[in-house]
Amino acid sequence: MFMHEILIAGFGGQGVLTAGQLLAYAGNFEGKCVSWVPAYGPEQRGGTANCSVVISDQQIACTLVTEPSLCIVMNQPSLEKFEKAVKPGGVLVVNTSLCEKKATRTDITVVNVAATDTAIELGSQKFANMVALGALLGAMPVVDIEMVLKAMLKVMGEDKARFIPANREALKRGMEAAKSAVHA
Amino acid sequence: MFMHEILIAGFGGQGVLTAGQLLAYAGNFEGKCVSWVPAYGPEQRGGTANCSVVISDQQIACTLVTEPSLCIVMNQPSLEKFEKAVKPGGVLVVNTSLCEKKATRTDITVVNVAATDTAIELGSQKFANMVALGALLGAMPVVDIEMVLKAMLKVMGEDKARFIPANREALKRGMEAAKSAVHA
Amino acid sequence: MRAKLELQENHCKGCELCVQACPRDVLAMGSNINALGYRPASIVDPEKCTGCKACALVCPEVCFTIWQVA
Amino acid sequence: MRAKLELQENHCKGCELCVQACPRDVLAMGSNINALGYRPASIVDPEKCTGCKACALVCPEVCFTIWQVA
Amino acid sequence: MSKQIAGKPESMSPVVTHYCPGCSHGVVHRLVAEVLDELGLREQTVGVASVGCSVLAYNYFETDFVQAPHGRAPAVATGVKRANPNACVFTYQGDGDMAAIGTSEVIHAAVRGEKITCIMYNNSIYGMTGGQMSPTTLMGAVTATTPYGRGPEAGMPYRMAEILATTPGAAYVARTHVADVGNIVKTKRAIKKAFELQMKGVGFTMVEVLGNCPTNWGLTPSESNKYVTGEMLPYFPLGELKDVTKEVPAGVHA
Amino acid sequence: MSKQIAGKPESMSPVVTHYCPGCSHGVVHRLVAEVLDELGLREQTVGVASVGCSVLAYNYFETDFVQAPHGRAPAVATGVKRANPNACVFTYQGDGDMAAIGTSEVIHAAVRGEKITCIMYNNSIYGMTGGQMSPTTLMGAVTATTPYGRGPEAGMPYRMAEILATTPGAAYVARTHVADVGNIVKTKRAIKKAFELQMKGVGFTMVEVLGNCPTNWGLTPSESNKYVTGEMLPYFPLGELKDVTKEVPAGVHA
Amino acid sequence: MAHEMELTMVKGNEALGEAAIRAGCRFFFGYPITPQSELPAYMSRRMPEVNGTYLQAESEVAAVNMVLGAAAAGVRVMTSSSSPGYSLKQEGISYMIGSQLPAVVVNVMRGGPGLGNIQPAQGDYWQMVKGGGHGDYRMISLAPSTVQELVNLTVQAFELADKYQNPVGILADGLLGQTMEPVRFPEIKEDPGPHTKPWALTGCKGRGKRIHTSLELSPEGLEKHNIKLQAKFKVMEDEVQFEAYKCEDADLIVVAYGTAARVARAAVDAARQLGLNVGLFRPISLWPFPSAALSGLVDRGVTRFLDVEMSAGQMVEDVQLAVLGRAKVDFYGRTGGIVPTPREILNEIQKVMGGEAK
Amino acid sequence: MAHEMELTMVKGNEALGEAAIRAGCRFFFGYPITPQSELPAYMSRRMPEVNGTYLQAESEVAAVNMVLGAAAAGVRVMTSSSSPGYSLKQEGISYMIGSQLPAVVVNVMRGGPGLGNIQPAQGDYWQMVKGGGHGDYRMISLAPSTVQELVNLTVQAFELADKYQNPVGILADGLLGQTMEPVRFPEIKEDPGPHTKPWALTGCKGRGKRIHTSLELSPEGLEKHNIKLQAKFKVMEDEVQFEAYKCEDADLIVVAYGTAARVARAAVDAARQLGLNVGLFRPISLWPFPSAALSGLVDRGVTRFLDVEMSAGQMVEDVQLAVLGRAKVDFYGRTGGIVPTPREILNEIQKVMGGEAK
Ligand SMILES: Cc1ncc(C[n+]2csc(CCOP(=O)(O)OP(=O)(O)O)c2C)c(N)n1
Ligand SMILES: Cc1ncc(C[n+]2csc(CCOP(=O)(O)OP(=O)(O)O)c2C)c(N)n1
Ligand code: SF4
Ligand code: SF4
Ligand code: SF4
Ligand code: SF4
Ligand code: SF4
Ligand code: SF4
Ligand SMILES: [Mg+2]
Ligand SMILES: [Mg+2]
Repeated sequence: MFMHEILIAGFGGQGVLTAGQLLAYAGNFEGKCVSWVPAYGPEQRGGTANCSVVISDQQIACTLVTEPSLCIVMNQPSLEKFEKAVKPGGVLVVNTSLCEKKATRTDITVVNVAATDTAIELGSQKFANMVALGALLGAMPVVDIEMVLKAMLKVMGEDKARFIPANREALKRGMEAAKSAVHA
Repeated sequence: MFMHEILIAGFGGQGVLTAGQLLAYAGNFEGKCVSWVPAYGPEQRGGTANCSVVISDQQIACTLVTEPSLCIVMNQPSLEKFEKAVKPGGVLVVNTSLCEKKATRTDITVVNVAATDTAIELGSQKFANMVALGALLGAMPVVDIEMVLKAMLKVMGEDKARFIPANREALKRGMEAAKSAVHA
Repeated sequence: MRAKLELQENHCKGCELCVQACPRDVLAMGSNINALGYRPASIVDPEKCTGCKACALVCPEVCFTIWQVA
Repeated sequence: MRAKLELQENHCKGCELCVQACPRDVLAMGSNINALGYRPASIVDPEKCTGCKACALVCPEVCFTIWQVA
Repeated sequence: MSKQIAGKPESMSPVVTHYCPGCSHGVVHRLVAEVLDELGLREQTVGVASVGCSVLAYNYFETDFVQAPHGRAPAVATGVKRANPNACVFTYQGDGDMAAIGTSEVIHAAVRGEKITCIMYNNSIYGMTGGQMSPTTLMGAVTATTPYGRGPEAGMPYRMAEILATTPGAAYVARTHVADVGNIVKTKRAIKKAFELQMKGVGFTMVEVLGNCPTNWGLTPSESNKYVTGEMLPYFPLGELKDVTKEVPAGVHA
Repeated sequence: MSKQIAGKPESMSPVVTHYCPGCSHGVVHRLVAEVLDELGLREQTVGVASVGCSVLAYNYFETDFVQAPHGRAPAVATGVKRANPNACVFTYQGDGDMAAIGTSEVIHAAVRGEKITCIMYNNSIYGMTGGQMSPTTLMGAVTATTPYGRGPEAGMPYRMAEILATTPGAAYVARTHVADVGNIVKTKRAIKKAFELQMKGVGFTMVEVLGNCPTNWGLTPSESNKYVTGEMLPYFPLGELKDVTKEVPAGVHA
Repeated sequence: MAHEMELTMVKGNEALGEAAIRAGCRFFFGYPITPQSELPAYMSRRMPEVNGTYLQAESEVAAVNMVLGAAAAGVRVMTSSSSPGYSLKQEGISYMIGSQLPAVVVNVMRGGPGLGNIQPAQGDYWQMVKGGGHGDYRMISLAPSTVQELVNLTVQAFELADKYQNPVGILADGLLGQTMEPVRFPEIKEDPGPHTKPWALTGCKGRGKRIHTSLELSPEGLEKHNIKLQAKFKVMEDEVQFEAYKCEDADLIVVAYGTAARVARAAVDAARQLGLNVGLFRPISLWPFPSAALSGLVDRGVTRFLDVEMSAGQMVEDVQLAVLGRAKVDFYGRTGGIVPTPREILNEIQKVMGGEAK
Repeated sequence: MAHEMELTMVKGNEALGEAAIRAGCRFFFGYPITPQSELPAYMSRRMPEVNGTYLQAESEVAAVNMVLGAAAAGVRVMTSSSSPGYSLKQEGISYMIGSQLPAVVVNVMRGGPGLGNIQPAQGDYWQMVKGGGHGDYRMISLAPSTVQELVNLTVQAFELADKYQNPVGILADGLLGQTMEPVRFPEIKEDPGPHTKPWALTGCKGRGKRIHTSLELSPEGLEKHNIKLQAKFKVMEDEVQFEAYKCEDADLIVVAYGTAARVARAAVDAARQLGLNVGLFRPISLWPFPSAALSGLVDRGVTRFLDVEMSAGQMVEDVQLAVLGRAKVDFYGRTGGIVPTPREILNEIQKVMGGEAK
């Protein structure tokens, strides 16, 4: 059974909702059942935000992910909140650029990636979500990255095609980081 | 068992509500259980109005009277509406001044009294309700008329004492009419 | 101008406004009681009516119909 | 008039309004990120501060405390 | 040869109303009906009845009608008019209905410039429920809920037409009264203008008509009309408070 | 020797707000708190929070507080003040809260002359729910529910302060803005006057403060302040729309 | 009027008002609606006499929110309305319960749905008892059937509201509100006052600030709040009240409340005279519903119930929930403002019992 | 967006809007509230494209009354809100039912009571199903559990509303409203139009006048009206809908609706993998409640039910009423916006079944 429950969390504005949508669309393109649910903290902007993505070859039961098999945390508060929720054997991608502490669990695969720093290297903080997503897909190839890029055009509009190369690069840089992952 | 269910009906402004209240107060003065409930038609003024009075030596069950043992109808529409509701063996007082037709039931005591005309003779249409009430008490002495007059002071205020004699007269004229009543 | 006047007494509520409004004393309150329980207005002096419509304008029950007779 | 200035960086949301409001370039945006996830303003040239309070007036998070030094 | 010059308008039903003797609600109904007749609108009109003595208005007009919850007639009328922009839509409300519970609905209908006509019958009292204070009750007036006279703790009476006139969406707002023959004629003129402007699509239109409530004021019909002219008029000035067709076009100075 | 000339007022809690970076809600909170400090009212104040971005205002003031249903803060404040006439009672509401769903409550609080102070933060948008049109949204403005720009079918923006100023019970009604240093100072002055008149028992007081919403306008904080001064000001004129303490006494001609 | 301790003739609606004042209530916020209009009218007259406040709100929505404010300030406060007006108070009631604020809310029911009419009815049982508002909440709801009981329960309602920091409902109907009967009032009492309420918003002089809110952004926090509320509701379940009349040996028990119960009592008496073993079970607290007592009657051997309401059948579900199939539950209802007569109910009793005999 | 017939990824709230448009709805009156705000936003974008009307009302009270007006004029019309806002619509809904006017009313539930929070919850079941408003009334209430079902039921809702001249409710929750999933929309349809409704207020040209009112002053007349309404509700009871999943051989049946049911399905699957004979019974129409079907399961031998809700327990009473003591009904609920996890429900299943084994 193909079934991934993914949670992507961070500050609002870090693109965590978009990253999740891209995953869901990509899964949809690949013929899977998918769902995506956003969640926001009480803050109006810059507060916490996260999204649940489920990709499965069967009808999806619960669209809200509370115990992710795959998880990306883009900042320290999210790491603190969600590290313990990851299913044993699951994958946790940590944006080390914005996390002072490290993940401590040993029963999961932890992928450390300096997503924000890498993104800045690539020209803009905005790519951090794609770097982290790349890292996730490096550790667990849930969908093909070309599908993620195709999804980008769908979500953001065809006129954003010029950003594809940079995003592809960001995804790749993330995937590389996954190679050095700490396996459970 | 002492138990009277009384319904007094007419146009608004004919004093039917007041007549009922006086009965209820009088019953209360005599140590009975009493209740009084007004009811109005959809009209704002001059429409139909009626009230239910129950006087009993036991706890009162239903305060709304739908099948009166004693009934006063002050006008034609009320006669048409309530004649059929009177309990067999009951009393129906009809204000003939304002009823073109006659009551037809034979299983009840019908007291015909030209209450409005008599009242005008006494100086004001306003006494019509007291004439009719007198007729009722003539046919069935539910309460003492002195109690009714005492109730008047209670309801209308002590300063209305000067109207007592005229009202006593109205009640008496009504009681006389009851002598000619058609008994069931 | 002469006018013909009709008053629908069975709709009248005896408010007296028409009587008070009529400048020519065409109308007066009756002494009978109608089916609604009111003493209706009535036309007592139809010949005097000028068709000024004051009665019709103030009557809340639209009891008046007036024709101008040429 | 000289003034002493304190800026509570951990409450700062990096809106830059204070920096834009300061007539003396006492303030600038920092490059660090605070615990709230923002790049806070910081005091770069405290000596220049006149205590005009513009920064304090515009700051939505009441990050500034200012003392007038006699 | 004779020509009918007064009588029941076609837009009125041939029935007796439930109003108290001498109550001017019937007069205002007739004026609205005459206007509908004269403008040929009867067959495209949807009336909205409110909650108050005039709740049964639908029985007295020969037009389609819907009865709205207390105060909400302008919102209901908005729904009707938006669904059927060709319809002539009017509300008939009391002062309690419009100026108390319905404050929000009428103001926002005006703000939006809904192409409807709202008639408010202002008798400065809640007639139907037995004579309680309304927001338009005069200072010092004794009502069922101001037994010692309306005092300052209840505030000062509220002028609905003036407030509506301040809204940009209002095309026509007038206050009239129906306590004498001349003003009945003027009221009809105002109502006619309101319906005309509605049908021209100019904007929101409203006529506040000062009327009596002999029953709850405890006055005879003719005394109650004197209360309207003697007591209400000084506080509720008559006039066309807003008429966009009369406003001087921008740039043109008179 | 040094004297503190700026800092957190005692009436404000020592916490970070949940407001977006650059949002002026925080500025207006601080001004209210400073006024409470300066008038020595903190310990007798009951604040009424509304529903909108400022729903959590109770976390930011060091005073008693009650949170009211959307739009009903002036009714809740009426209850508090009537129960405790010595209290200083204020509401803090958004434009959606006061000018849309709360129209009736604020107008009638003003009509009654309730001795309360209502602060309306007018950012011409529903901030908390994600940037929908509010009654004060400018014509043509694109919002979540006017994707093609606010058009005539939604009517023209509504001027709350002007309407409240027409009510007899209002003692003080002002409109200010907080988009620059000078006007922040003026806003404080208006708020102070409102609280002073409340405590003197003169009547209903209200200050409409034009403020930004960088998030839902999609602007930076400083751009958003320019929108306030450049776009909102022309439609929402500043000033003291009503001040009974300034009104010329009857009979005295200036 | 009605200030003495002796038996006085008073209309239900006015008795309710006087009882509230006797209970220490000095604040009333309302909006006129028939058939409860005598209550605000009475309050407008009486409140100034006792230094209290009568304020006519511009709407029911405003009224319930004024109540919320006054309750937060720590005073005893009441509002009242009738069916359509009561519907408009649902949001406010939900807020008061969420914010744990006490008040007494009265619904003098009339015929529905919609504008309906102003005649007595019982069609708002669900609205009052299950919660017409949103969210999980409970409110003690008391249903008097005589004017004297209306007085007694109104006084109780204020005590219960303060005890649980929760609104308490009085569910009457147009007939009870309009009925004038002799009643005896308790001694007049002052409001215990905000200083007796350690949560009242009185200004934070000499203490930390106090907050009343029903907002709790985190699901965990809001669930915790709900658990606390539910625990309180659990305790409130002990406030159950009912009357069992001639139930000891009854084969059939009529279940009815308020006015319907009063009529049913006459029917039960009549049935007894015909030799039928019939009793009346009258819930006084509609919530908490006297389920255990009803269930106890089944344990004792009762196999049939006849639920009588002035509605199309609402409380009947609570009766069924109480007996859970262990006894047959029949229903008889009148709607539109019609009060059933004792005779009609007797007919139903005979029908049901006759049916059983077969 | 989302105009094609193919599978499209859409958020629940937007799917609801598109489905309404596909069903011929061209009028939407609403007031923003989280978590349904995407729906009005979507309508404001889409309605102009289909010559429809989106109007943002000044309040929920105004919105529901605009709906009443548009419904009276004979068009398909919808409003939507979330818990506190839905409470404010109670009077209007009661009026629409009393006046027999069709519309679709949506409640995307959030945590309560009071302001609560914006997280998904199911605490408004009673408000929606028993009637938050006054008077005796019934309204078909549909509870989708996936975005596709939300689409299908919304289309149905418009048909049912017109069929019965009665509002129809959609009861969703914040999670469903926020969830984006692929869905397939039906073909777009025009509003059948006022001319298909022999009661629509279109102006009385060429016919007698038409009136919509819920007022009926005489008790006899109002009772007659109620009898007519109740007869209609009786017919509406046939519109019952439910899903029975793995119920054929189940020993324990989980009963849940909407989002809770979706989670419960996963728990049922997990239980099956553990060899436990568990099924899921999912009411789709909350009213009419599928009582007969549940009762049928008891006939078949089921002795235990586990009712799961995102509330403190509301639908559970309807489950009990359906089985009337013939089977044990347990309850598991989370409140405050917490969605139970499949694991939690599985735990409950095991607890209940373990308890039985003992
Ligand atoms: C929601 C609601 N609240 C209150 C009422 C009771 N009510 C009926 S009419 C009315 C006031 C009517 O006064 P007004 O609008 O001035 O009309 P009038 O009777 O004076 O013509 C009230 C409060 C109601 N029916 N519905
Ligand atoms: C009865 C009700 N309706 C709607 C909402 C949703 N709601 C919350 S805040 C808000 C609008 C806030 O806008 P505004 O008052 O302008 O405050 P801002 O957020 O812009 O400061 C709305 C509609 C609600 N909570 N309750
Ligand atoms: S038309 Fe004029 S003159 Fe004739 S009756 Fe009427 S008021 Fe009198
Ligand atoms: S005005 Fe009309 S109702 Fe009044 S008395 Fe004259 S005819 Fe009768
Ligand atoms: S007080 Fe004035 S000079 Fe000093 S930092 Fe602030 S704005 Fe600059
Ligand atoms: S104004 Fe305040 S919040 Fe904004 S950058 Fe300056 S210190 Fe930070
Ligand atoms: S109560 Fe007043 S307003 Fe109502 S019908 Fe009677 S007189 Fe007219
Ligand atoms: S959404 Fe707008 S009003 Fe709300 S906190 Fe953010 S910037 Fe301020
Ligand atoms: Mg009035
Ligand atoms: Mg705003």
